[in-house]
Amino acid sequence: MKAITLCVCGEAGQGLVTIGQLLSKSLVRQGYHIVVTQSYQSRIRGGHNAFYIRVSPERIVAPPDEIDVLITLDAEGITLHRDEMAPSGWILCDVRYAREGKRILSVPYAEFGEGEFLNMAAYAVTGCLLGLENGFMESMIRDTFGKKMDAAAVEKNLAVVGKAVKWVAERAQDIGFESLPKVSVSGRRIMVNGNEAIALGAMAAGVRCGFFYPMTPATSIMLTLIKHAKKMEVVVEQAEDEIAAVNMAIGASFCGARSMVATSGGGFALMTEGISLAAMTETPLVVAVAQRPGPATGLPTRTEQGDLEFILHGGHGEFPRAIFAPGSIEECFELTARAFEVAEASQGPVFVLTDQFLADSYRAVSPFEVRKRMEESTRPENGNGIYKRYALTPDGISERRFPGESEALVVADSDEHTEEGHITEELTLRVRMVQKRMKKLARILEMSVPPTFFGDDEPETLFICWGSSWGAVQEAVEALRHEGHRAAMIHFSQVWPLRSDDFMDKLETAKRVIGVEGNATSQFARLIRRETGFEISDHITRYDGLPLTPRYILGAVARMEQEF
Amino acid sequence: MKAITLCVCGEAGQGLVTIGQLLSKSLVRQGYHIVVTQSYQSRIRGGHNAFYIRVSPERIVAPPDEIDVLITLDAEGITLHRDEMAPSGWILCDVRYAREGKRILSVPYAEFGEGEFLNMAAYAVTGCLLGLENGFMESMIRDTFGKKMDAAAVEKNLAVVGKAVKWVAERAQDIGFESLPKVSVSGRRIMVNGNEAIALGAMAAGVRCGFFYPMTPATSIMLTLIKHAKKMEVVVEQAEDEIAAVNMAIGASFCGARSMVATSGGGFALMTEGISLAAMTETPLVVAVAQRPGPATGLPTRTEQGDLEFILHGGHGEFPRAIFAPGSIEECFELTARAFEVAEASQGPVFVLTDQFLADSYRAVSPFEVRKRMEESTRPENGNGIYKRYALTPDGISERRFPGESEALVVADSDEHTEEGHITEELTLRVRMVQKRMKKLARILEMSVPPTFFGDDEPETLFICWGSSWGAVQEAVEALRHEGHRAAMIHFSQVWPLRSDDFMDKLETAKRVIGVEGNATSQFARLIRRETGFEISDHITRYDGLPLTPRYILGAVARMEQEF
Amino acid sequence: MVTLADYGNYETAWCPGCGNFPILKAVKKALVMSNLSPQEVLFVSGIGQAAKLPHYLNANVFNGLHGRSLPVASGAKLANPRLTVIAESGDGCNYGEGGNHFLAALRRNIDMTLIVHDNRVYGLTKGQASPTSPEGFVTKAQPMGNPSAPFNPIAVAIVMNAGFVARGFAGDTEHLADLIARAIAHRGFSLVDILQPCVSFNRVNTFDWYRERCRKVDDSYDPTDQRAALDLALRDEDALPIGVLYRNARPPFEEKIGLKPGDPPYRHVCDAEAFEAVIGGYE
Amino acid sequence: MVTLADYGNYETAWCPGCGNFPILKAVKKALVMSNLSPQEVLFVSGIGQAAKLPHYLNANVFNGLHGRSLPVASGAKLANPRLTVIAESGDGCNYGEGGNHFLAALRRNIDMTLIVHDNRVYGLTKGQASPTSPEGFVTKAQPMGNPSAPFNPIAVAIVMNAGFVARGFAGDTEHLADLIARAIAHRGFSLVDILQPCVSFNRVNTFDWYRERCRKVDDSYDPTDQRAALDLALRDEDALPIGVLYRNARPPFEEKIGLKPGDPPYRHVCDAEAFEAVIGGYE
Ligand SMILES: Cc1ncc(C[n+]2csc(CCOP(=O)(O)OP(=O)(O)O)c2C)c(N)n1
Ligand SMILES: Cc1ncc(C[n+]2csc(CCOP(=O)(O)OP(=O)(O)O)c2C)c(N)n1
Ligand code: SF4
Ligand code: SF4
Ligand SMILES: [Mg+2]
Ligand SMILES: [Mg+2]
Repeated sequence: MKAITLCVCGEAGQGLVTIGQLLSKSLVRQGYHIVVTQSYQSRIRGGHNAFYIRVSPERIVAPPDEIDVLITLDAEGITLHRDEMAPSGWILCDVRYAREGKRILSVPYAEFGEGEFLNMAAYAVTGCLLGLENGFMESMIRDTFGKKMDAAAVEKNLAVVGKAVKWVAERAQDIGFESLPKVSVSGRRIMVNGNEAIALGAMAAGVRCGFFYPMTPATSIMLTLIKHAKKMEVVVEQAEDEIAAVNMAIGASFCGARSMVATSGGGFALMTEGISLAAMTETPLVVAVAQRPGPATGLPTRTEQGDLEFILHGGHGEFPRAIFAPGSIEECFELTARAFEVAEASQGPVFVLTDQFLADSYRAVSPFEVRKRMEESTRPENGNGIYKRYALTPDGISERRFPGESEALVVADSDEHTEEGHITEELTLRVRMVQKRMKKLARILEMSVPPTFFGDDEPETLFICWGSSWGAVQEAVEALRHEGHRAAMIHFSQVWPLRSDDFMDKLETAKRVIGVEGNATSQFARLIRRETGFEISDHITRYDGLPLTPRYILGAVARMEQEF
Repeated sequence: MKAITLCVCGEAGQGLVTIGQLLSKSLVRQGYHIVVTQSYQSRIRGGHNAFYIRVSPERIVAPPDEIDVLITLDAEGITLHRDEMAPSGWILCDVRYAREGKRILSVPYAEFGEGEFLNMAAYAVTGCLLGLENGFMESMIRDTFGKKMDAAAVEKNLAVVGKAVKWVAERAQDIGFESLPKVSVSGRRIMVNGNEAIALGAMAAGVRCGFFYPMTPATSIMLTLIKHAKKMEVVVEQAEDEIAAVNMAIGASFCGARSMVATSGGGFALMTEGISLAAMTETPLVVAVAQRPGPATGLPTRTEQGDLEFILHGGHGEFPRAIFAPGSIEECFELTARAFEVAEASQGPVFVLTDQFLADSYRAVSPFEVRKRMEESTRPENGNGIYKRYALTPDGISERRFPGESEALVVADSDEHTEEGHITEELTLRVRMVQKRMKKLARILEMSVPPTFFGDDEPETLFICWGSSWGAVQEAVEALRHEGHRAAMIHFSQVWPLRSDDFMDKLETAKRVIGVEGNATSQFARLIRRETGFEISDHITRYDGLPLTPRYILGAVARMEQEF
Repeated sequence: MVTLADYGNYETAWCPGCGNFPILKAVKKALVMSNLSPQEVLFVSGIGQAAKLPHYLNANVFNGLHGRSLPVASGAKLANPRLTVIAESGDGCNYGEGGNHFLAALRRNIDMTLIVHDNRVYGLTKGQASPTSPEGFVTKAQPMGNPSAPFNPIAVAIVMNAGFVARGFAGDTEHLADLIARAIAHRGFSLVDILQPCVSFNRVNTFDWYRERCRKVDDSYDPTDQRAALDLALRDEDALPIGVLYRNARPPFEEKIGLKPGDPPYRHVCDAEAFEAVIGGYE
Repeated sequence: MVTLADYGNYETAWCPGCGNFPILKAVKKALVMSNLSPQEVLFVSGIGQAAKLPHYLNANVFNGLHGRSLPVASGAKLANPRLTVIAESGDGCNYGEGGNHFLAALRRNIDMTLIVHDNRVYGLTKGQASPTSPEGFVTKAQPMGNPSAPFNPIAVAIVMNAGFVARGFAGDTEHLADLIARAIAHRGFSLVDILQPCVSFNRVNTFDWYRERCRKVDDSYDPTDQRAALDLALRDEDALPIGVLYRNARPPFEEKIGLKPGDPPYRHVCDAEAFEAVIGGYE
């Protein structure tokens, strides 16, 4: 069976996310694979939002292209999503605004319960059609709401579900909806989105302090930390602005606490001076940036990969940095944990760069495991004399100590400084300090993650992509190969620094290289050329606020072909 | 006669800049050419500062390499500048701390006046040795201090000068100092430094509002505007921070006032969100950035070219911009005026990128002339319907109107917006608006300044440089050619956007291309490769806080030669 | 004669029942009372639910960055002092992200009006504590309750000797419109902090909660008495005085820098003669 | 026993006669009075003349960005509550560039001390008006006089119910040292604003000018009375009360968020069992 996509839509405030998550979790517990995307407007109520669940018995990685089952909670849904409907797609809607037509199921939601139970009724109807059993759905509801609601409210919900299920069951034959094939459940799995995976990665790596100023789509990274703050003994504080957030994190990290901030482009703009400070004072710092379309406020709840160059160069002066760009939920976890390790090893700023699509996209993955703390830095102590925070060493990395921990006084300085950390205007020392800081790039390179390859060994078409587009490109490559094309991809989940040895042979041997990026100016392709001289001349770009999908990519490839 | 360099040095607070400027102005009025560099510490009194004046009867453009006459007001000067002394250099110092030695002139300054007159006495002694006449020096003093001091104070100064001149005149023969050859004065000239030239360029272009938060080395751009604010009817306000400064300038520009901000790297970091706002709202904005060595506070009073990539990418999201990087005082004026024109024509942010060296470097140049206001934009009005601030036009440029000026209501938005300026989440419109903004790059390119060439037509060695290193590289090329080398240079006074047609043939035909940059990572060379694929493999970099000089460049070339 | 119709009527993106609706009504009404046509008015806003307001009426509008409405408004006013400039945004925008500009605006006293929709929460980002949230206020981001003390904008404005300080309540449109009109009329910086219920994220400070507590200052109250004003501003929240709490006659910034209102800087071109004179000084 | 010698003696980059010298002396003295060894203390400063102070004594030091000493200090204290954290910087740093952090620090009430060298001018950048410069103050950047009203940090801190508010004078080292020691001892956020002459750029507020005006509050003064404190803070400048002007017993932030002082976060490693439990919640 090919994957199908459910789309739950309606006004903001109707509880779409609640039923979207419930449905997703239900499918996951039944052993299915999912990829969720969320599309919402920058408002709290009204408007029109959508929660897409692509579901399949087999592993899937790309976001959905079209809708197979539209579950709309408002009248507009039918019109607004018309263009996305698969030819054989179903529409589930309230009988009060149902249109006539094949594959439209008009549900008398009002019969099942009052308005506030609409979303629960929709869950039950959908679940029932997909083949979820009543008892299972009941247990899902108890599980999910048992702690949040009082018992009476839970019972009310269950009653609604019962009625809805009964309604569907009575006419299942007539409806003729094909339910999902059963799959066997094997192994533990968790359902998390990109932001949750980042927060979990941070916790696994021993994060101790988080500072943030709310900003979509990054906020839920910090909300996830906050949710577990007590258990995991993490201090999370909402700062008065992003400038404060980054400086607080630097202060905490200076004192030895693994620290992070999370924001989006506009908030990052306010942090750039702090990034430079982390570099100069050689303070580890993890910065998660979830991109959204700019410039300025742009489209605050949509997705884009438009800030790569800004993250790469944000902060005045010259210093090394690392930028991870996870392609999957698993990588959100893995690379965030690694970001902490690289930040600590290189004593400076490290970035985890995602976007709204990945931030809000759920998948079911193997449970994450706690991270072994890397061996303590084995820097030799600098004798028994005065502690030199910035001791000049062959690899540029100096022993780190924390204030109050030992007899050593720890002195860090934003000005150019002596080895002891005191302000200096000695210009030959300046040169050595610049070199010291730049040398640390070697350490970052040692710990860097090479790009991954997928597809034909001798491709005619090689896609080059980075970050969240991984899943879409991978399924596009699969589709092309299925049609007999020799297609492959290289995906970068670390976009800086680059080691050309890791990928140049692939670029040079491919017949045609196509850059795929969620931005207008092909920033990563420019970076590749800057670093290797290799010019990628074909580009697939997307900047309408939506994620790249297999069909978008295949369509662009087809148009390119015609142009030849 | 080859150029000679005078260096006036001493503690901060001893009035070095006063006599440096007086001496410079005196030399300029006598028809000499000068290049001044200032070296100072980040403190108000004490420490050790220096004011260098390179002087020549012929036109010179490079900063000094060595000192021919050291005029030290403190004892340390002799030791601190020992390494910079030309083999035949002179030292003028107070008899109280004089060392024995040839070409050391011990002056009994105390005999001429009290301590506070030390700098005036040093001026007189130096002037007299160089061949300035007593009467001329007196008129210089009256001219300079007549308005600032009361008459008695001026007379006291003149008395000191008289005594000093007498002292020198009496032993001129014995001293044996070779005075400057007389030159004939031809045409009007003004003496200005880079920051003054920028402010004058802004005034010539009709700047109406300036906003700033003090930051070395940019502050004096704004102080110059303030000095002439009344006469030129400019409103200059010191903001509470750089974020306020950039947003105030955007507000003023939105209302039709040509507006600018001036800052350095750390302050620019705080402005990046505002840059993005100017781009999104399509508001003209001129941003002057005088670079200093980073990261973070770095060396606040020294020079570097380390922020090119940050200025190029500062601000989230994607949008066009222009970056001018003047090579000379003349260009500081010319390109600042042009920056206003480009900002207005392209309705977005435009940068003038200099550094501490150029900011503080005086030269004598032809008087600047007021700028003819470019023809008013000839955009057609969009009918007699509602005014569309962001009307979609073929070239992406929409008619600009100002609030309160006409019946039209002007609506600008930081969110993605409709043609009318109202917030929208219509994603197809988003795509058109991105394209609209990006199209304006063509207009910027039309108005862009090509790089300039100098030297051998078929060079074996071609230097590629940008911004303030122009003079140093030019004199280095002259020196190499003088020795018979086929040397040439390309200098970029606009570093973005680049038009490869303007320079690729030169790069490709030169036997060897050497990048010359005042930073550690050869940022401009990377940009060239990104844009053209051309790899510059030899680099001369400087990042000790001092400006590039001909000798520094020639030394590096010689070392490169040895390596072959 | 300007009428309400001149200011139009638009669909909004606010939640049904939100306190922003009556504020919008009051703002329009105040403009009509002030007999200002849409062309004479410039609204500058930041980002947030409140900051969307200027999109919902006819006027000149600059909808800028979160927290930065005051600097944009200040720059605009200096460029064209003939405009009536109104900065309008939320409590997060003005007292959180933009706190430093709030302090500077109080010090400068530029002749403009700041209207703050003070719902004591970050609305648009889904309900985190704002600077004015009560201590202990529980949100998803502050599950153990807001640990910080609330910012008291009124008290700070009074102690900093702001030109005009008023507090209104979204539940009393007439009174609020009158306050806003008076704020606009005041020569200098005027603050109107509006107690605004947020039906989606603030379950503490509801319409009813405010209705029980709001007390109009009466005619006998002397708003020029700073100590008396402070007493009102520092009251416990069992009574919330609304009205014009403080005002004085500090000369506005424009006057102090000698800006001529008849002659906005944006009209000028570079005066060639003056420029020649300036250049002469460098000879 | 800690002695003055433990804090060392270093060359400075300040102007001869500057008010910073006696402040440095007072700070060292206060540390000795508090019996704190250099290892127990962390100084966090910004950029400016005042901000150089921590380089001139023995202690842990983080010398950060202009305007950002308070956030760095806050983060440091939350990471290691056992440290005595002192933020020290100028008036420009704290009330200009860092104004928003000042407001937030007053609201949070983290147990740390802020020492402001208030010379009413931007020293290091050569004498522009600062937020505390008097109205009309003439500088190169304000040749027609500073058009803005001065910021009154004391009054704002008191009105915002800061934990501990003191004003000292650089000309009275003994008194100042005592204030600083009391500020350090206070549990919660403490502000010590110091009237500091700048001999290079402030020719108005000189040592003599202050000497004529400074008035120590006497023992009968009750610093827990907010209104009385405001009266002192809002006085005309013909008399400048110095001393502890206000204090209260607001619980510090650390207490409200349940931070255990014995157990600084930086010591922890990820607890595998707790993590497993968290992961379980996503199944
Ligand atoms: C620099 C920056 N940081 C954060 C945000 C995200 N953001 C948008 S609105 C908002 C809070 C709005 O709160 P408030 O100003 O009180 O307005 P309300 O929605 O409550 O009316 C935040 C944090 C942003 N747009 N820009
Ligand atoms: C972001 C940023 N903006 C501006 C500066 C320049 N700057 C350095 S110190 C200073 C003012 C210092 O004034 P204050 O804090 O009062 O300290 P003082 O020198 O008077 O002791 C300024 C504006 C900077 N370093 N960083
Ligand atoms: S979230 Fe609150 S403030 Fe925003 S529109 Fe809804 S009710 Fe109003
Ligand atoms: S400039 Fe002023 S504050 Fe700075 S050291 Fe000199 S006298 Fe002191
Ligand atoms: Mg709010
Ligand atoms: Mg100061």
